[in-house]
Amino acid sequence: MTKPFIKPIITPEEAADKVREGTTIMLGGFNYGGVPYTVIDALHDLGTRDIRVICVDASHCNPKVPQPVGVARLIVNRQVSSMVIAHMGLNAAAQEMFAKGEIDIELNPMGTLVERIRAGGAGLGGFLTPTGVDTAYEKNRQTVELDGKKFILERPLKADIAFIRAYMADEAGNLIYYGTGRNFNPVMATAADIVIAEVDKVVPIGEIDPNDVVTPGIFIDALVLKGGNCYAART
Amino acid sequence: MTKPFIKPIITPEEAADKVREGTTIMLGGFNYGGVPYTVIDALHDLGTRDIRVICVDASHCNPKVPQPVGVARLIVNRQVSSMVIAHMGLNAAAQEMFAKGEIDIELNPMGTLVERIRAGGAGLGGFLTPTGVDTAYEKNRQTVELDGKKFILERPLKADIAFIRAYMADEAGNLIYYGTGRNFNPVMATAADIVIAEVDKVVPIGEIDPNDVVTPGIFIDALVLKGGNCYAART
Amino acid sequence: MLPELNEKEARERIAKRIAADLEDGALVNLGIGIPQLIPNFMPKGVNIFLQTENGTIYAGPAKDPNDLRIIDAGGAPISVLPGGSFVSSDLSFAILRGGHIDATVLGALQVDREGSLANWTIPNVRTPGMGGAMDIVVGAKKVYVATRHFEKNGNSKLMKKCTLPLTGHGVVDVIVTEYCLVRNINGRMVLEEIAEGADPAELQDRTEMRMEISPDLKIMAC
Amino acid sequence: MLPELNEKEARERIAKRIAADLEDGALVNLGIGIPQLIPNFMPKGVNIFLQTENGTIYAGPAKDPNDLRIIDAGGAPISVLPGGSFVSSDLSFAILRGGHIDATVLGALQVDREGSLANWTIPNVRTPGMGGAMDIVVGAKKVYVATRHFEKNGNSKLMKKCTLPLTGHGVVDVIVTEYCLVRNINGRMVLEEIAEGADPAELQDRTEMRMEISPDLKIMAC
Repeated sequence: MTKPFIKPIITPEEAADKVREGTTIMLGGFNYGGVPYTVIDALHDLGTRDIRVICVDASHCNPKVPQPVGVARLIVNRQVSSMVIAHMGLNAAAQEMFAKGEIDIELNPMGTLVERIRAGGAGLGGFLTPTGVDTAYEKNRQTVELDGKKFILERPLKADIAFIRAYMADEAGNLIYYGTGRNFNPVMATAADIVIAEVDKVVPIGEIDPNDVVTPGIFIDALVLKGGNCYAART
Repeated sequence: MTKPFIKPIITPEEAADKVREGTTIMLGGFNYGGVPYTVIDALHDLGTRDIRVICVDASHCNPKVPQPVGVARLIVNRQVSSMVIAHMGLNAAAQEMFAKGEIDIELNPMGTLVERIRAGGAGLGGFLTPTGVDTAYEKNRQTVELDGKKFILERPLKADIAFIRAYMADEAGNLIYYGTGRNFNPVMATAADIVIAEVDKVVPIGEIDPNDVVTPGIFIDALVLKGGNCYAART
Repeated sequence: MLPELNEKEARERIAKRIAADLEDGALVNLGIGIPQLIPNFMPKGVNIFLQTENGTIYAGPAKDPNDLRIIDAGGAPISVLPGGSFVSSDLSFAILRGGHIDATVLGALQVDREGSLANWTIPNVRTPGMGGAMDIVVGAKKVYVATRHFEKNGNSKLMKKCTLPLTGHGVVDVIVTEYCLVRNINGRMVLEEIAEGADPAELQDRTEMRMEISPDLKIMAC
Repeated sequence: MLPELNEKEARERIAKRIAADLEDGALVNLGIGIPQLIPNFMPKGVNIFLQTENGTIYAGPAKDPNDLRIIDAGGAPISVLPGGSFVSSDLSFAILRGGHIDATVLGALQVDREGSLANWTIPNVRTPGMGGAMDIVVGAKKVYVATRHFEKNGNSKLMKKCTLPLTGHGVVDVIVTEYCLVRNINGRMVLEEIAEGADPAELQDRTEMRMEISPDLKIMAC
């Protein structure tokens, strides 16, 4: 299936409705920044269960931020059956569910996580990293010794759908990012069968210089305009 | 050694003079584009021998382009003792020297080559690629079988010095590229102890938007302004 | 006797046939030589998008023949079309190896019954190097080989098994020569189309690669 | 008796001591907690540059506390300083793991005589996750641990061997607590500086990690 040259702008509900029970999704973002809040909200409202999530962190749900934010809404709503993440320190609810065995969480070092996603998108079979060697993280993982140095052999990650967040798209789906909202988004754009980008605005072709494009439109299936969620508004 | 915040602008001769016999250098560029011609010319004129080169291709030296171009000047001048490259189809002289055993050339698939350089810069121990599996390239290389699929285990590449080429730098060494002159340059910027960028111009800090920077200045040691070589002028 | 074609006719026929096989909207990487003719022969209303391995997404014709800032992998000036962009080589090869290209069209020194391709070296004669071809053949969703059917000495380039070092093993999906279109259908090399005036038995007789003749064999469009 | 300090005094002393140890012009990644105080205590004329693992090169103070488009790894609004830039996470971690950061300063749950650090989980109690710390400790040229010397229960956080799951093995270069500075010199943990009023013998007595007392032991600057 070739992807369309001009990307359709779809509603958050249409985007969320592509997720089925058992679907693996990637969600862009790092802490508050670069998160596709509008699509996540729609996915929350749709209530789809047994979603497998790959993302950086479990977002916020803690005494300081008691109303769950972003993916934490899906977690607290019991829609997420498994996660591959690097951090859940700001989500007390997720930590509790993890401790009780109510959610399957695989923790990866963050650099390993982003590299696994990159490897998935780049058609690599894996990579060797010094990260985590001689720690508990190494257990049950394959190691390779080269020239007397030990590395962990890490495997690629891919998803059925990636929901990413960019600042601006042109009609051909070329994306640019703003500030620290870039984070995992450009890499996730390469590693899923379907890639949907939530953006502040869509501009005519030509308004983004071809030299400034960060994510080429060839990766993108559809665009969603960001909504009014208080976090979407601030990011 | 921390790198300077404001990057010195040095002469091509000063840049070239950092190369010693036995130094491993990376040279940016792909065919005619994104090549640090001015520094290469200075290196040619300096005559330093036994240079080990990592670059994409052996440039031009053939019946259509009889005057050697770029790195081909160093090759023909017998300054290069070894190369890791992906292509030398447009350099008849290099092919002849290779056939006669006068130069040590390791050919890598291009995607493998750029990924090895990236792995070097990113602190990885290597990666697994399907590229070249079940071909002559696989011989004498380590393979790994995962889930019934065979991969070649590739190792990182690093250099003592990278001479790269960008379109524009700001005084803090942040780089942007133009057109197909980008190619291997951003990756090489991460994989050498010393990184020197040849550029069209150097602008004050602030003239490149922090969101548009492709190569952050943290990688850069010094800048060189491009000279009048006919290829430098056209790229 | 197989119909005689001059070099230009043969090359154009191959390019034209592949052009007609490409899907509308496909993102395509073209090798040097015959593949570069394909954009001239796209059917009306069918568009393809070109990626160049040196970093152009949506390549178009050159605007200034002296400007080498935007070139194709062969070094020829090109342009970027509206909606296109430029990427670094690590991303370009992530695109190529990672399955993000719909199709590639490459030339061949040899291609064989196992779907293997040799096009990067003739040991002791000429070693241009593999360039990006090894990555492209493992990564593109569909690999076309565009090649003259015979060597100058009359030997078929469609072999039982390549004797030259491979670019990729079992990677070729479609072979198009001036005389036929052969499709790799789950490892079976099926002769689906034959040039007008060519006899299947004679073509097979002069072709080292054993081809399975499609029960639905057609005359090749050209 | 070791001199008593309140929380604020202890944390600031640690931050100040590390600030004085950092090289002028260094590119530094700071963890959450005590390390974040360091920029306030840089000696006059000495500048460091901050990288945040979520993608800021040259981070500075926030301009608008409501704008979450530029934040640090902890989610707090920041800004980018002139000459800085933003990078994606793959490049950010290439920078961190690839040896391009001059120094990192991290908090600790435990740190031990082998230079190992534990700071990402207390099994069955709290598992925030390792975030980027495991990559940072293997990649930064110099790893500082900024930590209170004792747990609330009086146990020393400087251990013979960490009992909690490690963040990195043999990665720590310098440990700074409110009572001392310990430098890892080729695998030997050397007590180089001690807080004014603290007795080396008593400090060692209350510290599980065996420290080699420098013949040149100094009073810790604070």
